[in-house]
Amino acid sequence: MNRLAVTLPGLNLKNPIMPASGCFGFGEEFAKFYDLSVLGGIMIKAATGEERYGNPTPRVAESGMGMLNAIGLQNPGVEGIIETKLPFLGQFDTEIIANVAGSTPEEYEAVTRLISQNPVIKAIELNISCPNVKSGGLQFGTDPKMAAELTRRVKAVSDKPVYVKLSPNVTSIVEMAQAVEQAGADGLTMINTLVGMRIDVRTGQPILANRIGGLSGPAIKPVAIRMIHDVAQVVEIPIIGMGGVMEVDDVLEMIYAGASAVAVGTANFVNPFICQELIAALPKRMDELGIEHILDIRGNAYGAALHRA
Amino acid sequence: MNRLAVTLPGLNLKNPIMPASGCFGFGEEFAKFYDLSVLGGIMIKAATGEERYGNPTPRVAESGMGMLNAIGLQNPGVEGIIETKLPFLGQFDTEIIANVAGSTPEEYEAVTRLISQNPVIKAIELNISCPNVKSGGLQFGTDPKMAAELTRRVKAVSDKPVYVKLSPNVTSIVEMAQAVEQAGADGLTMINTLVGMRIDVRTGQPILANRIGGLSGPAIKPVAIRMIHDVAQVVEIPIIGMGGVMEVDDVLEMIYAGASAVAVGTANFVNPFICQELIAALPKRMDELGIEHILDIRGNAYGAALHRA
Amino acid sequence: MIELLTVVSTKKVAVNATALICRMPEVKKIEPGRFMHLRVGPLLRRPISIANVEGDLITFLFKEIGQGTKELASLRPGDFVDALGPLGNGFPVNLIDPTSRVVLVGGGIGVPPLYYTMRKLVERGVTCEAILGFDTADSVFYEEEFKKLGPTTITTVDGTAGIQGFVTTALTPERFDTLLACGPEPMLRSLQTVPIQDCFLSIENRMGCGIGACFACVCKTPDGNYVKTCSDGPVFRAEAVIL
Amino acid sequence: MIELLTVVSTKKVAVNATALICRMPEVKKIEPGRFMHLRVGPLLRRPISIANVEGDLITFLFKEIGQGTKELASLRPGDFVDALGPLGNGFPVNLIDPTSRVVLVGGGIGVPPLYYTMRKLVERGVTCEAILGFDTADSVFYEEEFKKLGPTTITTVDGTAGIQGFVTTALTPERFDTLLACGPEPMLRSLQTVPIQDCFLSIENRMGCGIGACFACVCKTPDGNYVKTCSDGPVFRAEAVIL
Ligand SMILES: Cc1cc2nc3c(=O)[nH]c(=O)nc-3n(C[C@H](O)[C@H](O)[C@H](O)COP(=O)(O)OP(=O)(O)OC[C@H]3O[C@@H](n4cnc5c(N)ncnc54)[C@H](O)[C@@H]3O)c2cc1C
Ligand SMILES: Cc1cc2nc3c(=O)[nH]c(=O)nc-3n(C[C@H](O)[C@H](O)[C@H](O)COP(=O)(O)OP(=O)(O)OC[C@H]3O[C@@H](n4cnc5c(N)ncnc54)[C@H](O)[C@@H]3O)c2cc1C
Ligand SMILES: Cc1cc2nc3c(=O)[nH]c(=O)nc-3n(C[C@H](O)[C@H](O)[C@H](O)COP(=O)(O)O)c2cc1C
Ligand SMILES: Cc1cc2nc3c(=O)[nH]c(=O)nc-3n(C[C@H](O)[C@H](O)[C@H](O)COP(=O)(O)O)c2cc1C
Ligand code: FES
Ligand code: FES
Repeated sequence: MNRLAVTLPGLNLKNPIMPASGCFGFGEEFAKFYDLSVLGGIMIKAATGEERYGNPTPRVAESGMGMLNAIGLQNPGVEGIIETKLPFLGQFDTEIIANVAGSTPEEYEAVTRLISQNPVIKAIELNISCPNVKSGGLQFGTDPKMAAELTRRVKAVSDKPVYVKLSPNVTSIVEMAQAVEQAGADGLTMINTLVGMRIDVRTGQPILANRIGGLSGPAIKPVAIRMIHDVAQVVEIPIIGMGGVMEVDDVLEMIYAGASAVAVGTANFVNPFICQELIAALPKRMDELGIEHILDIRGNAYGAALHRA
Repeated sequence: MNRLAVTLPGLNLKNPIMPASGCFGFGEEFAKFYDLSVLGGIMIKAATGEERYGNPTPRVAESGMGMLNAIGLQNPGVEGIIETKLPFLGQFDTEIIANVAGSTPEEYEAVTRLISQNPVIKAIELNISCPNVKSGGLQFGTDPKMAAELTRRVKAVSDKPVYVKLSPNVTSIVEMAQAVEQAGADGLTMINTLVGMRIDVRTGQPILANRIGGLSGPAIKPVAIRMIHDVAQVVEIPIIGMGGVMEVDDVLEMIYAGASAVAVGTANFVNPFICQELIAALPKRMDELGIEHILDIRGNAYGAALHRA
Repeated sequence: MIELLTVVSTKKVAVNATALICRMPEVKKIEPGRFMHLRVGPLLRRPISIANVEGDLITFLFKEIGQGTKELASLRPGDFVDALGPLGNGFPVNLIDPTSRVVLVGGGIGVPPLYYTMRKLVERGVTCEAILGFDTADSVFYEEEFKKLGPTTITTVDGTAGIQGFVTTALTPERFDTLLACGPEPMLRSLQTVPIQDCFLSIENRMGCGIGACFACVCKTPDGNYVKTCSDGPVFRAEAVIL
Repeated sequence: MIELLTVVSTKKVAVNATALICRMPEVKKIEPGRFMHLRVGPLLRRPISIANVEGDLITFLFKEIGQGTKELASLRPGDFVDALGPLGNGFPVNLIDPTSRVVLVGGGIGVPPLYYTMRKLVERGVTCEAILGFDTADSVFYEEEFKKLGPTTITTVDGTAGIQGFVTTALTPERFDTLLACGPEPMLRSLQTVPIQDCFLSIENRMGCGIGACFACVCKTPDGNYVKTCSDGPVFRAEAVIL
């Protein structure tokens, strides 16, 4: 038995670690650092219907253990991705998850239809939580009715299981999670970034050209843990957790909170080897803590083990 | 002209710096470090109707530049505060703001009625955003209707201007702000803490006995700046900004974003002298940046200066 | 109250335990059992007991737990440490009758403050014994230092050094009239029931501010009230706190 | 690609400018104009140009701006620096015809990569001149070092050292056929219009990853496309980027 293996809808993960969308491009840069086949999976950069340049620069700012970004979904468009990026990713023995974004439900549908048919893609991650684009993105992610409706529509056209990526910028994350679960989501990924802003005191103006951006990194980890913990208890579908993971203990924290797998975002920018290092470090840390299989601890923070027993 | 002086409803602040509620007790400990009369004001620890012990320990945890707390409104009760704490605070030449909490609207009313009559108190801060108590607190702070109703009731019984303290744990902070403004709030204070959790990987259980806690400190500053920036543009009442202020540039960032004064929370625990140091550092930094009066820059991040001109 | 200490040396004294010696800006009289609140990389300060003071040199002994203590352990001579303190109320060394028979009981990272306390008691002419409990032989530290001050018994949970068992296994309360202790909560709780005239316990609660302002470190008292570990303690009479 | 560099020395070379010399774990051939992505206290790395390489010693020259560069400046000999790199594509030193007349134009914190570049050009036998622009006399650094390599003109905005004005005030493009520059965006933008055969600019955009993965550092190109400063640059032909 592989003590790190995790099976989720559409995904046979050899371990629970995968880079988070937008933080790993389409893998090309990181393939220079290590063999991507070690990864449980890869969540690729968001795909939209057409090619997008994204927001003007500056696109990143920083603040106490957090990164603010306003990339704005720059990507070569779904067709560009299928043609120029997926063949490369197809070489690796790992599960590729396509992140789908759009400005309208029709765009989400069109992108999903196209990309979910590609054999390289094993699951769809429905990005209804990007705070960095004018239309689409966050508005679908903060209204449970709109989120559910979009989930239903995307599910209807998808060849592959659909994971919905939740935004933390809501009053009730539980309500959002339940809405998309009822609408047919196969899984959840959470959390996307918190909306934030930094101002340059030399100019008095926001540092980001887009003014606001998404806050990621260790700063948001406690928010992520809390949300995963609250949602895991009330949904039946699995959660891929993310938000501030930098160390092996952060991975365990997310799984204790109720996640079944863990994505790593910002940390890839700090240390390009991070995913590989986390995968290597997990078994040793599990030994120290007396953990047999990684999922033995899933949800134990709220007593999930009791239910299993 | 005092270039740091700020006049707000009920408050003649000699400078825009004051310790945030719950992070300065009732001033006694800090009075051993410096003369509290240097402060613009002091937001004292929450008062409830009866004495409260608060939550079991551990009550604090930590995470990337953030502090999680679940003190749970420990306080001697409104009468205890009036008898044993306000006389001490009355000695200092600074503006005392009472933070009012409760489990029911009636408790909020009763506390406000009593404490707002005390001459030492210059304004009320209505705490509808404490994430660390079972009832009251956060539920009033996440529903605009409940928040407005509570504001109206408290306003009706208050002898002093009422500032409403907003929670960041909402989908639309602007909607909350507008609701309480329409209900008669004299000002806003924002932000309270973000709900968060940490798990101890050695036990698999939450570190805080209360499980969840409120995240404060530099980690949340970008969230605070964004919310102040968004709210300041749509309300007429002043904002006292807070959330992660550690340095003099953080103070300026909040004022550029639209705050009229700034409260300092967690930083007092790291450096008990911080408020005094910030007050001393402001004029020099203003000189460097060519700022005449501190309020000259208020809201300039969204072009408030243009409106003033 | 906030000073920059200058690191003089760091030295591993056991697996995971480090002795950090710093120079204070000036010679200072510090009562044993108090602590310094040290700022390293993390946001909040870390409370560390004062394990010894000689002239302007101050010693800390600590176990590497998380980021804070790891960073403390990696300091190098000449580095600065931002220290708030000394804080809290220590052991009542000066109130202890020189003729009394004192036993100091330490468990793991509770051992450090007892060294300075024993030294000060011995300086006053009080005869003391120490019982120091550790997990295993690898984690034992300062055994020689304590032995220079008086009879010292080591206990280890796995029996790899000294007596196998807990400190309570080695404790013969009838031979003493004063017990001073610091260590993990379960140890302190069991010491509360030891029949002895005077028992003082130093509690190590999670702290925020360290100065009495945040109410992170409260501890309930038998009279239905509470105390703050940082500013009312960390040393309390055994019967004054509910653990 | 990630190494721990050992600090050999830090030295203030001007108001707010520091020279940091580190030892690399091994001797490495590094092309001029590339950068290292250094991790100090803050979350993200900081891109700093390679100002010189001699054997296993690498020099960085930087201005203290915020937390990252302040922490770099406070490093002490023996400290370690976590460095990712060398990254990016530098100046095409090896493609420059030895008979060409090269001018290196640097502004403020854009000066550092030009020193190593000029050294390498001079080693190849290319005659070079440098024009270095600063705010004021206090902020001038490395004037002597550059002068050893070739004729060097200093400009300052306030005229307290060298020629008063911007680097462009001192530039006589007709005397050169290749211009290599690094500095603030307005300076680079004005150099784009200088009539000269070959003009290469090193752009200093805000970066996230430094390796081409995050799209933080993109720069538009005249063909309606874009380049990534970190992995396609930081050095580009002047006509290849829209600034
Ligand atoms: C009065 C007092 C004196 C102490 N003296 C010593 C000493 O002399 N030697 C020694 O090795 N340790 C001592 N401790 C414990 C020491 O403070 C913790 O081990 C240390 O704070 C852990 O920090 P960290 O960053 O390494 O661990 P982390 O687990 O990363 O710390 C996270 C947070 O938890 C707190 N924390 C974690 N463990 C403890 C603990 N056991 N007690 C209190 N807070 C904790 C930290 O202060 C921090 O706020 C003392 C504690 C107190 C309250
Ligand atoms: C390829 C490249 C080479 C560079 N070489 C040098 C050099 O040799 N010497 C030198 O002094 N500076 C150089 N810089 C600029 C240097 O990276 C910044 O001054 C530094 O990152 C500021 O960090 P900080 O923490 O001190 O400031 P902060 O303002 O606190 O930094 C906050 C964030 O903004 C970014 N940032 C701030 N200013 C700049 C800037 N001017 N350029 C890019 N990012 C910035 C930081 O990297 C960080 O992510 C270079 C930049 C690039 C892109
Ligand atoms: C630069 C950057 C780009 C991102 N782009 C996307 C994206 O395209 N689609 C998406 O769903 N999430 C995107 N995210 C969010 C991350 O996938 C992740 O949810 C978030 O950063 C929290 O994880 P972290 O703290 O580990 O970074 C992006 C994050 C960053 C920092
Ligand atoms: C230990 C602690 C106790 C707090 N208690 C209160 C409180 O009683 N009432 C209240 O309105 N806010 C309370 N807060 C919130 C702060 O006033 C402030 O809004 C928040 O901490 C953000 O500011 P900071 O990042 O500067 O700490 C508390 C915060 C902390 C850390
Ligand atoms: S640690 Fe803040 S009151 Fe004791
Ligand atoms: S800095 Fe990330 S792509 Fe250039």
